[in-house]
Amino acid sequence: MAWTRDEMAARAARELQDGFYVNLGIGIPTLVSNFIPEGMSVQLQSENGMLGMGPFPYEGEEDADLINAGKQTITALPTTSYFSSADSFGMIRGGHINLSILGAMQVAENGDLANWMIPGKMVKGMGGAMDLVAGVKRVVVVMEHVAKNKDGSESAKLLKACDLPLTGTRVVDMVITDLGVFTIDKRGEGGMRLIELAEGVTEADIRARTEADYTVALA
Amino acid sequence: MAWTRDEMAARAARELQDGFYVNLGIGIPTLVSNFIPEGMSVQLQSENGMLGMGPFPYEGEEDADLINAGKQTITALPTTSYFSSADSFGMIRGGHINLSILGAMQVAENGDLANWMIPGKMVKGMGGAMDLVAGVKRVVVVMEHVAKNKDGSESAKLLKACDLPLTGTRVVDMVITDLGVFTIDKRGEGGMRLIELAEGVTEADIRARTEADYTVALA
Amino acid sequence: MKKVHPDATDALAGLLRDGMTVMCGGFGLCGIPDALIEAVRASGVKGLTVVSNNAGIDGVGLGKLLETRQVARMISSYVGENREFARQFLAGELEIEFNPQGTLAERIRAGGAGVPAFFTKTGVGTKVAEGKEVREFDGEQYVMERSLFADLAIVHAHTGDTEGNLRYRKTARNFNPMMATAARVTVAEVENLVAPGTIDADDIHTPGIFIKRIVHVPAGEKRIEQRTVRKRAEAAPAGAGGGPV
Amino acid sequence: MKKVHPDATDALAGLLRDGMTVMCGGFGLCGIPDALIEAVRASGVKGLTVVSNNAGIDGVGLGKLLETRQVARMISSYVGENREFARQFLAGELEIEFNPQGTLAERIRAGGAGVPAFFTKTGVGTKVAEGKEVREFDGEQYVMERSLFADLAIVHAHTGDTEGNLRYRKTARNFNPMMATAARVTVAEVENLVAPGTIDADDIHTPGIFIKRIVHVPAGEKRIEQRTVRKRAEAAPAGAGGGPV
Repeated sequence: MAWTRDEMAARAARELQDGFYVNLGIGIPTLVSNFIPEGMSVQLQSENGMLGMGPFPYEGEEDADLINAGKQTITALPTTSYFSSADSFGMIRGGHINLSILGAMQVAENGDLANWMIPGKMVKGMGGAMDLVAGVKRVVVVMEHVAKNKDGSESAKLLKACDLPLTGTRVVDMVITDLGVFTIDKRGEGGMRLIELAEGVTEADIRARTEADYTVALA
Repeated sequence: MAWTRDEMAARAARELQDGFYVNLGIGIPTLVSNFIPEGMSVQLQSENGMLGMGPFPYEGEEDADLINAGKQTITALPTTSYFSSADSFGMIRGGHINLSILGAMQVAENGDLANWMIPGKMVKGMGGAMDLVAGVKRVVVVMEHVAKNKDGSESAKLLKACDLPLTGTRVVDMVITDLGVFTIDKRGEGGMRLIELAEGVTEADIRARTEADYTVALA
Repeated sequence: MKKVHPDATDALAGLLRDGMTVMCGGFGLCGIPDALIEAVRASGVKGLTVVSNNAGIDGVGLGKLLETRQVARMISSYVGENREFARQFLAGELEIEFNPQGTLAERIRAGGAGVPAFFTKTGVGTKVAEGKEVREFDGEQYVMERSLFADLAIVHAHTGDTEGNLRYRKTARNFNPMMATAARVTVAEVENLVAPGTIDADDIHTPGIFIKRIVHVPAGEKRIEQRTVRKRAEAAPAGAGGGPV
Repeated sequence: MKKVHPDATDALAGLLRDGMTVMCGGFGLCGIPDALIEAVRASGVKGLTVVSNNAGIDGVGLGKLLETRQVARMISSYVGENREFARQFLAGELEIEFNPQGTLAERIRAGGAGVPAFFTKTGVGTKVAEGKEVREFDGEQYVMERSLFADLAIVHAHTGDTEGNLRYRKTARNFNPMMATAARVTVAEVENLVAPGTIDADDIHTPGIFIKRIVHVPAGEKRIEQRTVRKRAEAAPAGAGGGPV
């Protein structure tokens, strides 16, 4: 047993607070918008120059001038504003976004994050990820607990130290995987702590699939 | 005989070219707008955040939200755009303004300019002058040739070196006074050249009232 | 999550403390947050460092806070339309740091955009560069300037929605947009308060993310510092650029 | 002083030369100056360094210039929606400099604003900071980044007037406004060309001073890279923030 993608997104949505401005990455993080509690005001930022991102358009109502950072067609809301990429990243780098939820290839126990390149493979670029993790106050990673290799074996993604090129150093505050939830004391020496287990997952399951050192502080 | 304020402004207007974007300082430079040749498109920039500055409003039509950098009420034109002070000085510092025409207390033969403070007197500040002279491609000073002191004596304003605190170093391209016109090779070693005399003014008149070294290259 | 407050005093409640740094929008008396300045005055907070391009005139704008001696230090580009300012300054009761206007605007913009320092050619070789790093890039000299970030910014806009999206009018924009981004808390007074969606999303000058509190202050008579007019008979100056080209 | 040109080829006449640096607006295929890209292709100019957030897709946008091998080097944040790009890159025929998207945007903005260098915390401790100065300000590490300035910028706007004042639409704004400021010559294609005064002066995103040449290119069908829709029956996601608060 482990959390589904939707359950991981729902868990990430519990990190939202009323009045938050949030940037959601591609993949599972995008699903978080489906779990914003009713009555809570959360404005989504899209780093290509938009605050107040709405849902996908109805078929036939797509607007080529209205896309998100994943280049998907989206819609506007009454709260929406548009701005340039320079203003958008001023907002990000200046610490005005409350929360960034994004995917990762690897996270280290000190909060280091790798999610943009694998040496030897075609590199597509970091896009806005380095700015987001450097600039946003609180960074939550949502990812599968382990990577599945082509030969069927598994590789740990929660590591003592990332071996892939970094996206940022000491930037991750929380990691939500299909197996549980960890916090990271990225500024201090508190390291990584396991604070929740997914339904049906044991601490031993996690221990077996985690290279990083962590303390256990289950509620 | 010497040029009047209007004649100095008219002479400065001959530095304008079709399509120029120009910033005019307070005083005589403001008068230059009265001498823009018919059919020539010249857009005036006001550094508080406006391009396309129009004339003073008719009485009763003043708008407190529409002022120039001298805090005077003005009007807009069909070409007008408004922007923030950061964008305005980005425009200035980025070299997008073709010409700045401004007053001065002192100009040195290498192009140094002093026009913002007199030690011992109440200092009001440099406003946008330092940004303008540093950022605008071509800087034309319009000023009286000499300063009149309280005791009736005169002090030279065109100097070997400014003794007042500088607004900018090697920034002035041309000086128009009531007595004549000088060019300055601000980037090179060409120094200052007298290129025109006001009607009825002799080279000897200028020599007597100029401390700076200059060569004579009258047309 | 309510941003709208009933009045200026309420909008500043809990935000003011002695010795804090406050950014104040406006150029001259144009686009100044007058009601919020009045509320700062009424609060009695003192020892303020005020970042503002100018310092108002006697009894108007920041002139109000000078009268009551609430300002200890100004960071400005141009002051002295103000007798009380001159008096306090000459008496050594008020400190002033002069910044070139563009450097001031850019320091604020940088503060809001997460840029701690930048280089500019403005002020190289002048008093402004004294004590600062000067460095050559591509054969030109530049001075390094640090960003500014305040405890509080107070700004004035023509229209705001309840989400905090703002729109300024004409040259009343000036320093307001950057200051809105460069403080721990930004409070905006707006002449017109509207529902979200009323301002076209392409026309918003300051996105609501930067605005924590808003107060609706319908425009009274705005003060004009230099009333300059032309006579009806007088033709428009020949040039001044106008018209389609 | 006429800025308006009859077509894209004419608008670029005399501006293109081999080995030049060109900034190209747009994010993905959104807000790209497609007619101007086509004219660059038709000109046959080669060895270009192109500054653009992305590199188009096969046969669309900058993909057109890749097909014809006119691009020698890209400065981008994200590429590779493009098979031909990948092929040339892996074959060593195309150089690429990756910049974090915000650093790219700010380098361009700095180039246009007369700021030769600035500090950012983006990329500290990563490959991006290698070989660059890293400095501490107030206890945090920052990397120094240099500005970008091009020989030519090509941008796309929704509306422009004959004076060069521009207005962008929705997220088609993206990199266009900064690029318009950061080149020796900027050429804009506009979907709608209007007389000066038609766009409200408070609504102008790019003042005409930055635009040297304009060409009217009525919008054809715009390409969409990722067409994502929801079904009519489906309710809007619970949150996504909407509505008055």
